[in-house]
Amino acid sequence: MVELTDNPICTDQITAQVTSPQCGAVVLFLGTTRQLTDGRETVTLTYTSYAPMAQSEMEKLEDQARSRWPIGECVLIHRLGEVPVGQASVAVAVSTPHRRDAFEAASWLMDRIKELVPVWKKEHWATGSTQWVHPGMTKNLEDGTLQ
Amino acid sequence: MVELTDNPICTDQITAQVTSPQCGAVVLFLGTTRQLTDGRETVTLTYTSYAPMAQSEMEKLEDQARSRWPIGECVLIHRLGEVPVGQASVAVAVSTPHRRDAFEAASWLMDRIKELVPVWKKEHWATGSTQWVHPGMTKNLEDGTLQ
Amino acid sequence: MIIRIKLFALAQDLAGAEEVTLDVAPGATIETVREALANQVPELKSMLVSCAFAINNEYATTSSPVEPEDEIACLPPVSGG
Amino acid sequence: MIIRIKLFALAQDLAGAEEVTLDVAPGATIETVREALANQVPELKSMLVSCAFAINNEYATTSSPVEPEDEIACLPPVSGG
Repeated sequence: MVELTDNPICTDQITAQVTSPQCGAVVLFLGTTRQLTDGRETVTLTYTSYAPMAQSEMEKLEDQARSRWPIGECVLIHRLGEVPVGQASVAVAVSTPHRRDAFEAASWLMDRIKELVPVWKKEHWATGSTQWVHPGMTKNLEDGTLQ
Repeated sequence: MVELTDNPICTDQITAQVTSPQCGAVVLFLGTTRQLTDGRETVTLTYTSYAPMAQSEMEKLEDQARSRWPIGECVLIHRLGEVPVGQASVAVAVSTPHRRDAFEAASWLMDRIKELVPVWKKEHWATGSTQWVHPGMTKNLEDGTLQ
Repeated sequence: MIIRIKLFALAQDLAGAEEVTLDVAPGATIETVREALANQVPELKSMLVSCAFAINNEYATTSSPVEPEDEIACLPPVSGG
Repeated sequence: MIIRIKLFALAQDLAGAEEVTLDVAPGATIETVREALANQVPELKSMLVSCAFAINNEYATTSSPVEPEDEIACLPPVSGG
Protein backbone atom coordinates (compact mmCIF):
# COMPACT_ATOMS: atom_id res chain seq x y z
CA MET A 1 0.00 0.00 0.00
CA VAL A 2 1.43 3.31 -1.15
CA GLU A 3 0.17 6.75 -0.21
CA LEU A 4 1.02 10.43 -0.59
CA THR A 5 -0.85 12.47 1.97
CA ASP A 6 -1.18 15.98 3.35
CA ASN A 7 -2.25 14.60 6.74
CA PRO A 8 -0.22 13.60 9.80
CA ILE A 9 1.01 10.01 9.76
CA CYS A 10 -0.85 7.76 12.22
CA THR A 11 1.39 4.94 13.39
CA ASP A 12 -1.28 2.86 15.15
CA GLN A 13 -3.17 2.61 11.88
CA ILE A 14 -0.02 1.62 9.99
CA THR A 15 1.06 -1.10 12.42
CA ALA A 16 -2.53 -2.44 12.43
CA GLN A 17 -2.47 -2.50 8.61
CA VAL A 18 0.76 -4.47 8.40
CA THR A 19 0.23 -6.91 11.27
CA SER A 20 -0.73 -10.29 9.90
CA PRO A 21 -1.32 -13.73 11.46
CA GLN A 22 1.20 -15.17 8.97
CA CYS A 23 3.93 -12.79 10.12
CA GLY A 24 5.83 -12.74 13.42
CA ALA A 25 7.72 -9.49 12.76
CA VAL A 26 6.76 -5.89 12.04
CA VAL A 27 9.32 -3.16 11.40
CA LEU A 28 8.16 0.44 11.15
CA PHE A 29 10.51 3.24 10.15
CA LEU A 30 9.56 6.90 10.61
CA GLY A 31 11.56 9.78 9.22
CA THR A 32 10.91 12.78 11.45
CA THR A 33 11.80 16.45 11.14
CA ARG A 34 14.96 17.20 13.10
CA GLN A 35 15.44 20.52 14.85
CA LEU A 36 19.18 20.79 14.12
CA THR A 37 21.11 20.07 10.92
CA ASP A 38 24.84 20.82 11.03
CA GLY A 39 24.20 23.20 13.90
CA ARG A 40 21.47 25.18 12.11
CA GLU A 41 17.97 25.28 13.54
CA THR A 42 14.99 24.15 11.49
CA VAL A 43 11.53 25.55 12.25
CA THR A 44 9.63 23.39 9.80
CA LEU A 45 10.01 21.54 6.51
CA THR A 46 7.78 21.64 3.48
CA TYR A 47 7.67 18.76 1.03
CA THR A 48 6.60 18.89 -2.59
CA SER A 49 6.43 16.05 -5.09
CA TYR A 50 5.92 15.05 -8.69
CA ALA A 51 2.92 13.15 -7.40
CA PRO A 52 2.04 10.66 -10.17
CA MET A 53 5.66 9.60 -10.57
CA ALA A 54 6.27 9.50 -6.79
CA GLN A 55 3.25 7.22 -6.46
CA SER A 56 4.39 4.91 -9.25
CA GLU A 57 8.02 4.80 -8.02
CA MET A 58 6.81 3.83 -4.54
CA GLU A 59 4.60 1.12 -6.06
CA LYS A 60 7.58 -0.25 -7.97
CA LEU A 61 9.64 -0.28 -4.78
CA GLU A 62 6.93 -2.22 -2.97
CA ASP A 63 6.85 -4.74 -5.85
CA GLN A 64 10.63 -5.09 -5.84
CA ALA A 65 10.74 -5.55 -2.07
CA ARG A 66 8.04 -8.22 -2.29
CA SER A 67 10.09 -10.10 -4.87
CA ARG A 68 13.19 -10.00 -2.60
CA TRP A 69 11.69 -10.72 0.82
CA PRO A 70 8.69 -12.80 2.03
CA ILE A 71 6.63 -9.73 2.86
CA GLY A 72 3.11 -10.15 4.23
CA GLU A 73 1.99 -6.52 4.28
CA CYS A 74 3.78 -3.34 3.22
CA VAL A 75 2.85 0.31 3.76
CA LEU A 76 4.79 3.23 2.27
CA ILE A 77 3.54 6.73 3.09
CA HIS A 78 5.09 10.09 2.28
CA ARG A 79 3.59 13.20 3.76
CA LEU A 80 3.55 16.38 1.66
CA GLY A 81 3.20 20.04 2.60
CA GLU A 82 4.38 21.28 5.96
CA VAL A 83 5.92 18.79 8.44
CA PRO A 84 6.87 20.57 11.69
CA VAL A 85 9.79 19.55 13.91
CA GLY A 86 9.17 16.18 15.62
CA GLN A 87 6.54 15.01 13.14
CA ALA A 88 6.95 12.23 10.59
CA SER A 89 7.41 12.96 6.89
CA VAL A 90 7.75 9.34 5.80
CA ALA A 91 6.69 5.93 7.08
CA VAL A 92 7.82 2.51 5.88
CA ALA A 93 6.28 -0.55 7.49
CA VAL A 94 6.58 -4.21 6.58
CA SER A 95 5.61 -7.51 8.14
CA THR A 96 7.44 -10.78 7.47
CA PRO A 97 7.38 -14.25 9.05
CA HIS A 98 10.81 -13.67 10.67
CA ARG A 99 12.46 -10.51 11.90
CA ARG A 100 15.69 -10.40 9.89
CA ASP A 101 13.71 -9.98 6.66
CA ALA A 102 11.57 -7.21 8.12
CA PHE A 103 14.63 -5.17 9.16
CA GLU A 104 16.35 -5.71 5.83
CA ALA A 105 13.29 -4.91 3.73
CA ALA A 106 12.38 -1.75 5.66
CA SER A 107 15.95 -0.47 5.54
CA TRP A 108 16.26 -1.23 1.82
CA LEU A 109 12.91 0.44 1.06
CA MET A 110 13.90 3.56 2.95
CA ASP A 111 17.26 3.78 1.13
CA ARG A 112 15.54 3.42 -2.24
CA ILE A 113 12.81 5.95 -1.38
CA LYS A 114 15.46 8.54 -0.63
CA GLU A 115 17.26 7.77 -3.90
CA LEU A 116 14.41 7.40 -6.33
CA VAL A 117 11.09 8.93 -5.29
CA PRO A 118 10.63 12.46 -6.71
CA VAL A 119 9.90 14.34 -3.50
CA TRP A 120 11.73 17.50 -2.43
CA LYS A 121 12.24 19.05 0.95
CA LYS A 122 12.53 22.76 1.69
CA GLU A 123 14.24 23.81 4.90
CA HIS A 124 12.67 26.71 6.79
CA TRP A 125 15.53 27.90 8.98
CA ALA A 126 15.02 29.66 12.29
CA THR A 127 16.81 32.64 10.70
CA GLY A 128 13.80 33.13 8.42
CA SER A 129 15.49 31.98 5.23
CA THR A 130 14.43 28.94 3.24
CA GLN A 131 16.43 26.47 1.16
CA TRP A 132 15.60 23.61 -1.17
CA VAL A 133 17.54 20.48 -0.30
CA HIS A 134 19.16 18.94 -3.38
CA PRO A 135 21.80 16.44 -2.22
CA GLY A 136 25.01 16.51 -4.23
CA MET A 137 24.30 19.82 -5.91
CA THR A 138 27.39 21.95 -5.71
CA LYS A 139 25.61 25.24 -5.34
CA ASN A 140 22.38 25.55 -3.41
CA LEU A 141 20.67 28.89 -3.48
CA GLU A 142 19.13 30.12 -0.29
CA ASP A 143 16.28 32.64 -0.30
CA GLY A 144 17.07 35.78 1.61
CA THR A 145 20.79 35.03 1.81
CA LEU A 146 21.66 34.42 -1.82
CA GLN A 147 25.22 33.19 -1.98
CA MET B 1 12.48 3.06 29.17
CA VAL B 2 11.90 -0.58 29.99
CA GLU B 3 8.57 -2.20 30.82
CA LEU B 4 7.01 -5.59 31.49
CA THR B 5 3.26 -5.39 31.12
CA ASP B 6 0.12 -7.52 31.07
CA ASN B 7 -1.60 -5.04 28.74
CA PRO B 8 -1.73 -4.82 24.95
CA ILE B 9 1.15 -2.85 23.42
CA CYS B 10 0.08 0.56 22.09
CA THR B 11 2.29 1.59 19.19
CA ASP B 12 1.11 5.22 18.91
CA GLN B 13 2.20 5.79 22.47
CA ILE B 14 5.59 4.17 21.85
CA THR B 15 6.37 6.14 18.70
CA ALA B 16 5.29 9.35 20.48
CA GLN B 17 7.61 8.46 23.39
CA VAL B 18 10.66 7.93 21.20
CA THR B 19 10.18 10.76 18.71
CA SER B 20 12.55 13.57 19.54
CA PRO B 21 13.41 16.90 17.88
CA GLN B 22 17.08 15.86 17.97
CA CYS B 23 16.40 12.68 16.01
CA GLY B 24 15.43 12.26 12.37
CA ALA B 25 14.83 8.51 12.53
CA VAL B 26 12.55 6.20 14.50
CA VAL B 27 12.61 2.42 14.14
CA LEU B 28 9.94 0.34 15.86
CA PHE B 29 10.06 -3.44 15.92
CA LEU B 30 7.05 -5.50 16.98
CA GLY B 31 7.18 -9.24 17.54
CA THR B 32 3.69 -10.61 16.93
CA THR B 33 2.09 -13.99 17.51
CA ARG B 34 2.14 -16.05 14.32
CA GLN B 35 -0.66 -18.44 13.47
CA LEU B 36 1.58 -21.11 11.90
CA THR B 37 4.95 -22.49 13.05
CA ASP B 38 6.39 -25.31 10.95
CA GLY B 39 2.90 -26.06 9.68
CA ARG B 40 1.31 -26.29 13.16
CA GLU B 41 -1.45 -23.89 14.14
CA THR B 42 -1.13 -21.69 17.21
CA VAL B 43 -4.25 -20.44 18.98
CA THR B 44 -2.50 -18.22 21.48
CA LEU B 45 0.78 -17.83 23.36
CA THR B 46 1.33 -17.25 27.03
CA TYR B 47 4.48 -15.58 28.31
CA THR B 48 5.95 -15.87 31.77
CA SER B 49 9.08 -14.20 33.12
CA TYR B 50 11.54 -13.97 35.95
CA ALA B 51 10.37 -10.39 36.27
CA PRO B 52 13.04 -8.62 38.35
CA MET B 53 15.85 -10.13 36.26
CA ALA B 54 14.00 -9.54 32.97
CA GLN B 55 13.58 -5.90 33.94
CA SER B 56 17.25 -5.51 34.89
CA GLU B 57 18.50 -7.35 31.79
CA MET B 58 16.41 -5.07 29.56
CA GLU B 59 17.79 -2.03 31.40
CA LYS B 60 21.34 -3.26 30.80
CA LEU B 61 20.57 -3.76 27.11
CA GLU B 62 19.25 -0.20 26.86
CA ASP B 63 22.44 1.07 28.52
CA GLN B 64 24.65 -0.98 26.21
CA ALA B 65 22.77 0.18 23.12
CA ARG B 66 23.11 3.81 24.26
CA SER B 67 26.87 3.34 24.60
CA ARG B 68 27.10 1.93 21.05
CA TRP B 69 24.73 4.19 19.11
CA PRO B 70 23.69 7.86 19.47
CA ILE B 71 20.24 7.01 20.75
CA GLY B 72 17.85 9.79 21.68
CA GLU B 73 15.00 7.76 23.16
CA CYS B 74 14.62 4.02 23.66
CA VAL B 75 11.59 1.95 24.65
CA LEU B 76 11.70 -1.79 25.36
CA ILE B 77 8.42 -3.48 26.29
CA HIS B 78 7.67 -7.15 26.81
CA ARG B 79 4.11 -8.25 27.28
CA LEU B 80 3.38 -11.12 29.68
CA GLY B 81 0.41 -13.44 30.03
CA GLU B 82 -1.73 -14.32 27.03
CA VAL B 83 -0.85 -12.81 23.63
CA PRO B 84 -3.35 -13.97 20.97
CA VAL B 85 -2.49 -14.46 17.29
CA GLY B 86 -1.78 -11.14 15.54
CA GLN B 87 -0.98 -9.22 18.73
CA ALA B 88 2.45 -7.97 19.79
CA SER B 89 4.42 -9.66 22.55
CA VAL B 90 7.45 -7.39 22.34
CA ALA B 91 8.20 -3.85 21.16
CA VAL B 92 11.62 -2.25 20.62
CA ALA B 93 11.72 1.39 19.56
CA VAL B 94 14.66 3.76 19.22
CA SER B 95 15.24 7.20 17.81
CA THR B 96 18.59 8.39 16.48
CA PRO B 97 19.73 11.42 14.47
CA HIS B 98 20.24 9.28 11.33
CA ARG B 99 18.45 6.15 10.15
CA ARG B 100 21.28 3.63 9.83
CA ASP B 101 21.90 3.76 13.58
CA ALA B 102 18.20 3.32 14.38
CA PHE B 103 17.95 0.16 12.25
CA GLU B 104 21.17 -1.27 13.69
CA ALA B 105 20.30 -0.49 17.30
CA ALA B 106 16.75 -1.87 17.09
CA SER B 107 17.92 -5.05 15.38
CA TRP B 108 20.74 -5.54 17.90
CA LEU B 109 18.39 -4.93 20.86
CA MET B 110 15.89 -7.45 19.55
CA ASP B 111 18.62 -10.10 19.02
CA ARG B 112 19.91 -9.57 22.56
CA ILE B 113 16.42 -9.61 24.11
CA LYS B 114 15.80 -13.02 22.57
CA GLU B 115 19.15 -14.29 23.86
CA LEU B 116 19.30 -12.84 27.33
CA VAL B 117 16.00 -11.72 28.84
CA PRO B 118 14.43 -14.42 31.05
CA VAL B 119 11.02 -14.67 29.44
CA TRP B 120 9.43 -17.91 28.30
CA LYS B 121 6.75 -18.62 25.76
CA LYS B 122 4.22 -21.42 25.90
CA GLU B 123 2.57 -22.51 22.66
CA HIS B 124 -1.13 -23.31 22.82
CA TRP B 125 -1.63 -25.45 19.72
CA ALA B 126 -4.93 -25.70 17.89
CA THR B 127 -4.87 -29.42 18.76
CA GLY B 128 -5.42 -28.48 22.40
CA SER B 129 -1.95 -29.39 23.62
CA THR B 130 0.53 -26.90 25.06
CA GLN B 131 4.32 -26.73 24.91
CA TRP B 132 7.00 -24.63 26.51
CA VAL B 133 9.42 -23.23 23.95
CA HIS B 134 13.03 -23.78 25.01
CA PRO B 135 15.28 -23.25 21.96
CA GLY B 136 18.12 -25.72 21.65
CA MET B 137 16.71 -28.16 24.16
CA THR B 138 16.93 -31.64 22.73
CA LYS B 139 13.77 -32.95 24.30
CA ASN B 140 10.73 -30.72 24.75
CA LEU B 141 7.82 -32.21 26.59
CA GLU B 142 4.38 -31.48 25.30
CA ASP B 143 1.34 -31.62 27.58
CA GLY B 144 -1.29 -34.03 26.38
CA THR B 145 1.03 -35.75 23.92
CA LEU B 146 3.96 -36.68 26.10
CA GLN B 147 6.72 -38.01 23.88
CA MET C 1 8.23 19.98 -32.50
CA ILE C 2 6.86 21.56 -29.33
CA ILE C 3 7.45 19.80 -26.02
CA ARG C 4 6.66 20.82 -22.46
CA ILE C 5 8.96 20.25 -19.50
CA LYS C 6 7.67 20.18 -15.92
CA LEU C 7 9.94 21.82 -13.34
CA PHE C 8 10.18 21.15 -9.61
CA ALA C 9 11.69 22.56 -6.41
CA LEU C 10 14.70 24.87 -7.00
CA ALA C 11 14.40 24.50 -10.79
CA GLN C 12 10.82 25.75 -10.61
CA ASP C 13 11.86 28.68 -8.42
CA LEU C 14 14.80 29.66 -10.63
CA ALA C 15 12.72 29.49 -13.82
CA GLY C 16 9.75 31.16 -12.15
CA ALA C 17 7.46 28.64 -13.85
CA GLU C 18 6.02 25.17 -13.25
CA GLU C 19 6.42 24.30 -16.90
CA VAL C 20 8.56 25.44 -19.83
CA THR C 21 7.71 24.97 -23.52
CA LEU C 22 10.59 24.18 -25.90
CA ASP C 23 10.84 23.85 -29.66
CA VAL C 24 13.17 20.97 -30.53
CA ALA C 25 13.87 19.06 -33.76
CA PRO C 26 12.08 15.75 -34.34
CA GLY C 27 14.21 12.88 -33.03
CA ALA C 28 15.26 14.92 -30.01
CA THR C 29 16.55 13.05 -26.97
CA ILE C 30 16.74 13.97 -23.29
CA GLU C 31 20.25 15.30 -24.00
CA THR C 32 18.80 17.65 -26.64
CA VAL C 33 16.12 18.71 -24.17
CA ARG C 34 18.70 19.46 -21.48
CA GLU C 35 20.68 21.69 -23.86
CA ALA C 36 17.59 23.46 -25.19
CA LEU C 37 16.35 24.07 -21.65
CA ALA C 38 19.72 25.55 -20.61
CA ASN C 39 19.66 27.87 -23.62
CA GLN C 40 16.09 29.01 -23.10
CA VAL C 41 16.31 29.43 -19.31
CA PRO C 42 19.92 30.41 -18.51
CA GLU C 43 19.11 30.48 -14.76
CA LEU C 44 18.86 26.67 -14.90
CA LYS C 45 22.17 26.13 -16.71
CA SER C 46 24.35 25.39 -13.68
CA MET C 47 21.91 23.01 -12.01
CA LEU C 48 20.82 21.00 -15.06
CA VAL C 49 23.92 18.81 -14.92
CA SER C 50 22.65 17.56 -11.54
CA CYS C 51 19.07 16.96 -12.71
CA ALA C 52 17.51 13.69 -13.79
CA PHE C 53 14.72 13.58 -16.37
CA ALA C 54 11.57 11.52 -16.56
CA ILE C 55 9.37 10.67 -19.53
CA ASN C 56 5.79 9.66 -18.69
CA ASN C 57 6.63 9.04 -15.01
CA GLU C 58 9.67 6.85 -15.73
CA TYR C 59 13.30 7.81 -15.27
CA ALA C 60 14.88 8.45 -18.70
CA THR C 61 18.48 8.23 -19.90
CA THR C 62 20.23 10.96 -21.86
CA SER C 63 19.62 9.03 -25.10
CA SER C 64 15.89 8.44 -24.52
CA PRO C 65 13.87 9.93 -27.42
CA VAL C 66 11.07 12.40 -26.66
CA GLU C 67 7.77 12.89 -28.47
CA PRO C 68 5.43 15.91 -28.40
CA GLU C 69 2.75 14.07 -26.43
CA ASP C 70 5.22 12.91 -23.75
CA GLU C 71 5.04 14.23 -20.21
CA ILE C 72 8.63 15.28 -19.61
CA ALA C 73 9.89 16.28 -16.16
CA CYS C 74 13.14 17.82 -14.99
CA LEU C 75 13.96 16.37 -11.55
CA PRO C 76 16.53 18.08 -9.33
CA PRO C 77 18.24 15.71 -6.85
CA VAL C 78 15.45 14.31 -4.70
CA SER C 79 15.31 14.83 -0.93
CA GLY C 80 12.26 12.98 0.33
CA GLY C 81 12.23 10.87 3.44
CA MET D 1 23.80 -24.64 54.19
CA ILE D 2 20.24 -24.26 52.93
CA ILE D 3 19.67 -22.51 49.60
CA ARG D 4 16.53 -21.96 47.56
CA ILE D 5 16.34 -22.26 43.78
CA LYS D 6 13.59 -20.60 41.76
CA LEU D 7 12.28 -22.63 38.83
CA PHE D 8 10.60 -21.42 35.64
CA ALA D 9 8.66 -22.66 32.62
CA LEU D 10 9.19 -26.37 31.85
CA ALA D 11 11.51 -26.79 34.87
CA GLN D 12 8.73 -25.51 37.13
CA ASP D 13 6.20 -27.85 35.53
CA LEU D 14 8.48 -30.90 35.75
CA ALA D 15 9.36 -30.23 39.40
CA GLY D 16 5.78 -29.30 40.24
CA ALA D 17 7.10 -26.38 42.30
CA GLU D 18 8.10 -22.75 41.87
CA GLU D 19 10.99 -23.16 44.24
CA VAL D 20 13.17 -25.99 45.53
CA THR D 21 15.19 -26.00 48.76
CA LEU D 22 18.59 -27.71 48.72
CA ASP D 23 21.13 -28.49 51.40
CA VAL D 24 24.64 -27.94 50.03
CA ALA D 25 28.07 -27.67 51.65
CA PRO D 26 29.49 -24.20 52.37
CA GLY D 27 31.59 -23.05 49.41
CA ALA D 28 29.11 -24.52 46.94
CA THR D 29 29.15 -23.18 43.39
CA ILE D 30 26.53 -23.17 40.66
CA GLU D 31 28.00 -26.49 39.47
CA THR D 32 27.34 -27.98 42.92
CA VAL D 33 23.83 -26.57 42.82
CA ARG D 34 23.17 -28.08 39.42
CA GLU D 35 24.23 -31.53 40.65
CA ALA D 36 22.30 -31.30 43.91
CA LEU D 37 19.19 -30.18 42.04
CA ALA D 38 19.44 -33.11 39.61
CA ASN D 39 19.78 -35.54 42.55
CA GLN D 40 16.89 -34.08 44.49
CA VAL D 41 14.53 -33.65 41.52
CA PRO D 42 15.36 -36.43 39.02
CA GLU D 43 12.68 -35.10 36.61
CA LEU D 44 14.97 -32.10 35.97
CA LYS D 45 18.09 -34.13 35.29
CA SER D 46 17.94 -34.22 31.48
CA MET D 47 17.11 -30.54 31.06
CA LEU D 48 19.55 -29.06 33.57
CA VAL D 49 22.44 -29.27 31.12
CA SER D 50 20.55 -26.75 28.96
CA CYS D 51 19.71 -24.38 31.81
CA ALA D 52 21.52 -21.20 32.79
CA PHE D 53 21.64 -20.03 36.39
CA ALA D 54 21.34 -16.58 37.89
CA ILE D 55 22.42 -15.27 41.27
CA ASN D 56 20.66 -12.14 42.49
CA ASN D 57 19.31 -11.32 39.01
CA GLU D 58 22.68 -11.71 37.25
CA TYR D 59 23.76 -14.55 35.00
CA ALA D 60 26.21 -16.77 36.87
CA THR D 61 28.95 -19.10 35.65
CA THR D 62 29.39 -22.71 36.78
CA SER D 63 32.15 -21.61 39.18
CA SER D 64 30.18 -18.74 40.78
CA PRO D 65 29.91 -19.30 44.57
CA VAL D 66 26.49 -19.27 46.21
CA GLU D 67 25.51 -18.03 49.68
CA PRO D 68 22.40 -18.87 51.72
CA GLU D 69 20.96 -15.39 51.34
CA ASP D 70 21.37 -15.38 47.53
CA GLU D 71 18.36 -15.46 45.22
CA ILE D 72 19.27 -18.33 42.89
CA ALA D 73 17.30 -19.07 39.72
CA CYS D 74 17.39 -21.94 37.27
CA LEU D 75 16.67 -20.55 33.78
CA PRO D 76 15.67 -22.90 30.96
CA PRO D 77 16.57 -21.60 27.46
CA VAL D 78 14.67 -18.32 27.10
CA SER D 79 12.05 -17.75 24.39
CA GLY D 80 10.84 -14.20 24.77
CA GLY D 81 10.24 -11.85 21.87
